[in-house]
Amino acid sequence: WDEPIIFELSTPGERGVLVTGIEPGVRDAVGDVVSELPAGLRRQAPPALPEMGQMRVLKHYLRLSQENLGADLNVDIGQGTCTMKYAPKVNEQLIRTPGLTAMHPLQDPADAQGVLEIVWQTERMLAEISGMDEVSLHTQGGSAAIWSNIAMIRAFHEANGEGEQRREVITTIFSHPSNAAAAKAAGYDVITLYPDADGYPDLEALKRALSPRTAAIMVTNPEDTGIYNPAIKEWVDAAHGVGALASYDQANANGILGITRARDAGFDVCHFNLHKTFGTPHACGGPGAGANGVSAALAPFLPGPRVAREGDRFVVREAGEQSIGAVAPFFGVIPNIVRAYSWMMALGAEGLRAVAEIAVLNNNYLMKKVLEIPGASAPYATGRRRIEQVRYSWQDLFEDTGVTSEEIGIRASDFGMHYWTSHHPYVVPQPFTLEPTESYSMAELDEYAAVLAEIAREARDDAETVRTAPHRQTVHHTHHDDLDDPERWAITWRAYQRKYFGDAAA
Amino acid sequence: WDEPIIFELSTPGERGVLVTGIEPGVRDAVGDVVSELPAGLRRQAPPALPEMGQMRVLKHYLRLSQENLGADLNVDIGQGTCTMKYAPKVNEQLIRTPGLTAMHPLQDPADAQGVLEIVWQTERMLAEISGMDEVSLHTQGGSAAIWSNIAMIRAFHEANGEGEQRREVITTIFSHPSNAAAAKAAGYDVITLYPDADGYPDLEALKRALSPRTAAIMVTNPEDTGIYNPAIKEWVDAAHGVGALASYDQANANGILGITRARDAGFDVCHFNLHKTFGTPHACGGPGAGANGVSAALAPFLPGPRVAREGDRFVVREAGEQSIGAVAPFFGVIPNIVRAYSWMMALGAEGLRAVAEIAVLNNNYLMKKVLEIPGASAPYATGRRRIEQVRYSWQDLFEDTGVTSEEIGIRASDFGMHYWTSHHPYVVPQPFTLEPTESYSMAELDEYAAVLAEIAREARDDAETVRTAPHRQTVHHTHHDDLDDPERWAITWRAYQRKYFGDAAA
Amino acid sequence: MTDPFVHPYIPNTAPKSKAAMLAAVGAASVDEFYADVPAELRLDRPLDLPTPFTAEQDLVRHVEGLLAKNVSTRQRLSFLGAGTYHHYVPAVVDEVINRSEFLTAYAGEPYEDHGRFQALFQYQSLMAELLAMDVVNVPTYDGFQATATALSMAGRMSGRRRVLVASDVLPDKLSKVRDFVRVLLDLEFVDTVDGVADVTGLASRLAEDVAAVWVETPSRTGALEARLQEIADAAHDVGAVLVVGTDPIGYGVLTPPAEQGADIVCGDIQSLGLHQWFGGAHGGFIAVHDDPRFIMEMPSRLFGLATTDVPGEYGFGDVAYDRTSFAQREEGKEWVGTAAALWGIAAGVYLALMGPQGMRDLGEVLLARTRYAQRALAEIPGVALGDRAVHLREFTIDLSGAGLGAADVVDALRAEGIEPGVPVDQHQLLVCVTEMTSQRDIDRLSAELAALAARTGNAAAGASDTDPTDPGATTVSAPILEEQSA
Amino acid sequence: MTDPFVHPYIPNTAPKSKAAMLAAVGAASVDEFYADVPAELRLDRPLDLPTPFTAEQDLVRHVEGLLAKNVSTRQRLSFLGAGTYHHYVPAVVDEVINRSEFLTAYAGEPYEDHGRFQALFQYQSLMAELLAMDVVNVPTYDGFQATATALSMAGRMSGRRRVLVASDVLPDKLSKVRDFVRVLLDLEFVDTVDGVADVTGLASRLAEDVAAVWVETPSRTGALEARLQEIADAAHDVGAVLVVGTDPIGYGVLTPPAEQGADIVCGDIQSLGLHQWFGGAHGGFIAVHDDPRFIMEMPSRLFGLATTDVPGEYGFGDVAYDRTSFAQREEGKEWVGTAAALWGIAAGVYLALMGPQGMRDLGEVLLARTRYAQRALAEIPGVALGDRAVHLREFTIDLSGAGLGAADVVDALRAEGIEPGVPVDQHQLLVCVTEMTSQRDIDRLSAELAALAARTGNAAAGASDTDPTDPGATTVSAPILEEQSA
Repeated sequence: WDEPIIFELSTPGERGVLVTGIEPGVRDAVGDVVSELPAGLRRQAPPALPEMGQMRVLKHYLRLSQENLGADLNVDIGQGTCTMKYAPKVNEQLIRTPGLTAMHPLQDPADAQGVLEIVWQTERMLAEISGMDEVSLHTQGGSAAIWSNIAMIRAFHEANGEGEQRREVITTIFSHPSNAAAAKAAGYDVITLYPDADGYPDLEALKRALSPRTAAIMVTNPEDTGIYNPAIKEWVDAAHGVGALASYDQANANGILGITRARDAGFDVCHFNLHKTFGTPHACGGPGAGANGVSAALAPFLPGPRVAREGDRFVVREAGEQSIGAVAPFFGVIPNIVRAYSWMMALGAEGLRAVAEIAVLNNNYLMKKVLEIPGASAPYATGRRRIEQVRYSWQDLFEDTGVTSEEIGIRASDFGMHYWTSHHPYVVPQPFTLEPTESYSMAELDEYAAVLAEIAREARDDAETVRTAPHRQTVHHTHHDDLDDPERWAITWRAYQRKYFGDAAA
Repeated sequence: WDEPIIFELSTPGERGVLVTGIEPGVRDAVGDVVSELPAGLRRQAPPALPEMGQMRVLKHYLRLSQENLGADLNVDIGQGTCTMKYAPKVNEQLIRTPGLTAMHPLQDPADAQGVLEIVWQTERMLAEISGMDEVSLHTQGGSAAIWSNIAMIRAFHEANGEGEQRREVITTIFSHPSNAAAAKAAGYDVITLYPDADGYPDLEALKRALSPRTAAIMVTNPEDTGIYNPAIKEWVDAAHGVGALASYDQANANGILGITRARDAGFDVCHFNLHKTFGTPHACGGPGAGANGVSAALAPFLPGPRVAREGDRFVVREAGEQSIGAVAPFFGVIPNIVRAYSWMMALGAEGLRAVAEIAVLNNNYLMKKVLEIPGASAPYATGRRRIEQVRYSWQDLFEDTGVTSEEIGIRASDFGMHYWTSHHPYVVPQPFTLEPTESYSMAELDEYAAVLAEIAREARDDAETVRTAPHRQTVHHTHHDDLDDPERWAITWRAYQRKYFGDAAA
Repeated sequence: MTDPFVHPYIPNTAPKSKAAMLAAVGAASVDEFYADVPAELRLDRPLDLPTPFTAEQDLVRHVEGLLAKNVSTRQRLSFLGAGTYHHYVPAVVDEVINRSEFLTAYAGEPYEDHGRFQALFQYQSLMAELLAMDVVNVPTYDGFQATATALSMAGRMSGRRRVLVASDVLPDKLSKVRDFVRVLLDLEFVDTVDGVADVTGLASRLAEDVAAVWVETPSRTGALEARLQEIADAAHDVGAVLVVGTDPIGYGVLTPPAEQGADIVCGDIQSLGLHQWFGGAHGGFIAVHDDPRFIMEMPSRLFGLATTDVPGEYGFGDVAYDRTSFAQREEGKEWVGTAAALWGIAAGVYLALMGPQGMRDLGEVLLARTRYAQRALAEIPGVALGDRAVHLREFTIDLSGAGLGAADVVDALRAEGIEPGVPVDQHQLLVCVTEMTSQRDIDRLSAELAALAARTGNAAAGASDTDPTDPGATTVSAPILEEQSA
Repeated sequence: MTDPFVHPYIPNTAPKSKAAMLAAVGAASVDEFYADVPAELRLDRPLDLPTPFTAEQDLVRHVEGLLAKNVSTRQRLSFLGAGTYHHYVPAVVDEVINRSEFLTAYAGEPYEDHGRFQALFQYQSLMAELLAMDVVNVPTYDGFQATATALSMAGRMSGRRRVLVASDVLPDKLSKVRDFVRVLLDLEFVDTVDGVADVTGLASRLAEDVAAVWVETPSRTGALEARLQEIADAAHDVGAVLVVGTDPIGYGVLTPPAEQGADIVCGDIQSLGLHQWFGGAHGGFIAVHDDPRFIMEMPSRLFGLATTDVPGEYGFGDVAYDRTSFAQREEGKEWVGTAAALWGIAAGVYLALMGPQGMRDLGEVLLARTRYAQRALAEIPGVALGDRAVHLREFTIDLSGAGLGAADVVDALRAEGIEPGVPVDQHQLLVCVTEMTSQRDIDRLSAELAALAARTGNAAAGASDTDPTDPGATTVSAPILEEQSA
């Protein structure tokens, strides 16, 4: 499709959907409410929204959807760290009932027993999976959950009178960047540790960094390299040794469900991403959902309100005195909580363990296939197995051909595949990270590896084809320098019209 | 996508969906029911269905869907006679409720008041639209409705003792072929009339054909040429004059809703296609739905059971003595009946008339655009307006270039458009029939005409490009001769395997 | 609501567009386009229709309000079958058939509609594996039509008029078939014995003027025909065709009729991934062997694999299109029109999801629960099974021993929120169980029925001389109802 | 259930595949892959989780059974708002966002995910027209976060710590904002007068150390701020930024804040095409002018139009990606992560369907019904409006004159199937009406409330000395509840 920007499809007078009328009884009672608005409140020019018949709006967006590559359509293993797994369709069917969509969060809890029970049960299941004492589902994404982790840590230290003293947070370079960013946003100084020569988190470096100023360590494990920190308990113990807390980013938990648990390694707080590990769809970048697990000591700091069980009824309790308060409206991302609940209930303990084991099997199988491609490598821990993903490098291929990982990723789109290359800073040069999850069959993994092998061959034999990609997409090579220049960037259609054509917004 | 045949995706042991288990209590009570089956009833080799994980099945069919061009995606005006209009999405949402999908037709009518009311109301609205006294919604498609028309006519004549005498049915060449086919299937001899020189149905020819042997005339009006028979009442009167009945195929009713009615012209029976005129989606070729309207004299012959209103309750009545009986299971294509009801209730009398008027405006506008293309013509009734569609001809272009209408239609698919050319017999040479309905904007009609103009230009300047089309589809020019040879045709995968590879079905 | 009338479904009601188009064609008003419609036929008033709900939110409130009056089988415990069955529909099936691309397409060419051709070819192929036959049609309307057409094929092929009906058939199905085939065929009924075909009686009626023997398995009462091969052999001996009407749901465990001599197998696909839809979602299949004599008699479209200009690529198209009424009008075989393609795609997705093991597991649970329900109900004093055949999914119980009328049982149990089944005569009730009917559901039915029987038995015991439903009365076989009573 | 464990979600649980893959990598078992996980950290037992429902039909029965315990706002007449609103969601919105392609995509590149980039660019652009601003972000989590970030931007830009809060704010929103910004900012509250900002009081508190003035319109009580331009002028005079939190629903008829001096406009998009979802479907927008000082402080992704190698073709990409935490970790602005992109697409579809006339019609019906509801309720003896401001959608009523507590009214009307609103203090109730609330619905509420007031009044008259809800008692202003009571 060569589908215009929607404003170009506007035809004066067309309507997409009509609004219910004002009843005569209302009209008679209140008169012309718009013309009676006080000066300043009444809009003069109507907003320049497009005017379109309903079918044309639908067609426009359906065509755009076909120009998009969802996980349902491809072998979506190129978004390493993101755990692009199957989001079961039955869960979509389950959540689309008016019994959920038409619920208001302030209804009588007696009228909300079903959804409250699901929230409560989901918390309990995640508590078992993480080993934590209490879980909250309020946060609306993984990074938001990281924020809640650090906000609870901050509140904990403040409650203990150590708020002023503990000003540092320690993380590792292969932990998700939001750990560093959220800690910074909470006012902490961030110390980032680099791995040892084998790519393992460096316990000695940690010990050197820890001090009475340390508020917390915030680490991912396995890290984004797919390497599990064998000394994770020693890390936590070392943090505790200086009075710091240990926060576990479990975004990469997919390979360890039922294998090992956060609390068993001593962590005080942790979080999961329901949209990664627990099978909710990624929705073009949200809504996701986070789950924060805490030890009993941290439980008073959890966000509120809390869902609790009293006998066989479920009730809503306001957050306590020490709570960090509301972190988001009401109870969290309800559709994702119900999806995650359904996903876990479709699998059970045996199923979750199978998820982990097959995800890890798939990853190690894929690693073998990828490493057979000349020019591809998996830096660090050579010869060791990985958990659920691998951060690979095309550095050798780049040195041979000058073709970059980004170019290869774009070329992959011509084969109906893709991968994501934003792994700043590029500690691993020419990086790409593959995470096959449990959702793909052996044949699909073979297909993906074959595409990479073919592109690597092209890079050697016909580098120009790779460099000028994409060739089979709806758009062509895009000039990203437009997007970094304040004079030329155009973040909305009205800005584009103004900057490129000098129009005042219509 | 280059998506394999589904059998090629099978991997032993994979499962797409699991079935509920047999409860231990049941198992204990009944034992191994399969091995206890009598000899002959127990299947030996399992069926060679594919074995696939759920996501792979989904992905396969989603990819196939993207290789299909629904009315929601294109300017679908090339299926003339088919009235490819917008099927509102809200109706899809309305019908997908368990309050409809989970209803069994033999439930207590007291538990089915909602759906029964909708059936009854839909019948009454269609009675008003057609002017007929009674309407039945049992039939599952337009051709099935035509069958019911002739079955009722046959029963009527038999009830009057004229079953043996009246052995002929008269139709016109520009009436839908199913009129001829259904009459034949009901045992009648079919007489087909050709139009006069101007393309109008030939009243004199009709009068010559009518006789005491005539059971009925079965005509479409406007005919598939888009020409309305101005003498339609004279046709009906002439049929009645010899004791024949008049049956009105209203498949082409979209342009005359609220303008003129079947009963007002004297017809005894008629039918609508809910999937054409009344906005239900075409579903790759069904389910459609038919509506049979009859005069009071024919009402006793309607199929059963009938939905009736008693006070403010709706009840189900068995068909009477003279009824042609059941023509299909239960009450007809319920999802389409509810869709059609919702569609009419969204529009009302004013809206239905706007449907007709804009459909006709669109058609005449498009005709002007198409006739501006060198090589395109609209045979018959030169200079006259058309109702809701036009049967055009590329004969002039074919004579100039040798490019056929079929080739142009295939080439149109490269532009995301298409049209259908199966208008046997080719009374209009190199035919194509466009019916823009009310659903498309002026801009979309312009776009469609521009595509045709461009292809016509190609036919003159670069005929090879047109002849070797398609160029931008997932498949290429297909060898249809395979499909008419019993040695080579392959109607199923197992037949293909056997014929091409000598496999016994696995 | 706007003035002038502008509607979201009709873009060119926008006044400027309408005016521009009228100007472009040189018309003063739309009236001009209706010049051929005589004035006396023009409707001179607005249609008399209910006030519409042009705002979508109002339409939704209205229609949802109506549908909310329904009380579905989620809220009632249903043992209803008789042609429409409550099987589980996997979510992926609905996801696929609700895709706009499939839902709103129609009769496009194999190029821009490659997906539809492939999906329907796959449906044919998947059904073919289940049925062990090489040819399956693009679905026709329903099992009624499929059977009527199958018998007509036999009639057209043979030129003979007699059809021996060897099984109990659903009354509505019989009604449809009879009216459809009566130009070509005469139906003769051979009474069943113990629920299944009277093979001996059938053999005695077979002769060279028989076009077809028609067997239904499972029959109207859910009985499975165990002696199909014998029937086939007898039919073939006189040159007759064996037409088997069936429901494909059981063939994960049951022998497909084609392996026992069936020439045409036909039936309904509603069980394969379609909701109940108040009986409004049926599709008919006709399967034959790869024999042109049969194939050329089929009226439906048949999609076939074909080669393309690209080696190894699969193309699709219509097999033997010239059979059809599209090509031949009244010279074609019956007719072809919009029928039930999307339901065919649904059934294909269903079979792909289920796979061989799923269909086997399903067949087993159906057999097991049917048997369990038979035993549970037959244990109730005064309740007996209607016959001794092997049943799949449906079976009849005879209530005369308990002094109960079938309709009375329906009334009484409806008051408890149970639809216990469909009366087939005065004392017989047709009961249906599926994988959606749990052991607990069956136990509930039998408990309620037992309680009812006990109450009636006590009442009868107290008034045995006058009670017309006296359990001691001889069971009189009542005529089969021609229509469902509702 | 199968043995060994094979699951439809995990294809390689198929035993043959699993064995082949283990063999390919030379592993004896999956245990080998966990070599780095110390033995003492390995869980030596199965997780203690409920028995699963591996058959999809069983899962559906279970979850549907749970959700059937809910009683939704279709069955209850709801006047609840307070952050989540019941607006109509056109069917096309759901159709689009439920498309697999959008639902299951993530963070692909502008090439294979061109559609997502365009859809979100269009969302930004459509919101920009409604708000009359040039820059809108890809949605962040919710209006709470958007506001917290907007204020933080003001703090980072100015280096100042004081924020003057000029409006009544939802308690939960305030809770979130306070904890989020407290590193950077100190919130100071300027009490509202008659529901809206005390412009004079505000002016007296403004100084060169004020980073931002924060106005909410509609406010927590639905009051519209009519003197925004004055506030903007006063803020700008001291170099402070005007941050306006709002709900975009009214801007078909209301003047957008940007036209009255707002520098940052932020809020929630739940009203624009998202269902209520028990409060679980929110998205936050932040809009600014096309000024790099502001833009470079935004943490969210911003999709922009770009040229491509093909003249005239639109490409898309990230504007100023180096702002973000993806690129800069802790040196970026706050962070960016999975937030609410799909809700943004929904809001875009919503605005495209509504168009200018739809948003105008909607704004008008909201204003009219709000006014009507205010009048209807204020006519009840003893019931008074909380203030005299112009309100959109929400307003408070004071029940003290009728001797009623807000919580008591909630309890009493819930018994009638009505959720009358949200208590904001002992005697004040926050009532919400939308286009989904018909005149009849409002009339029903006022009738029920009038009846309740009458009953209470009678009771009070008979026991006026002892009744603590005596209508004669002085209304004591209670502290605003920090959390919703439920």
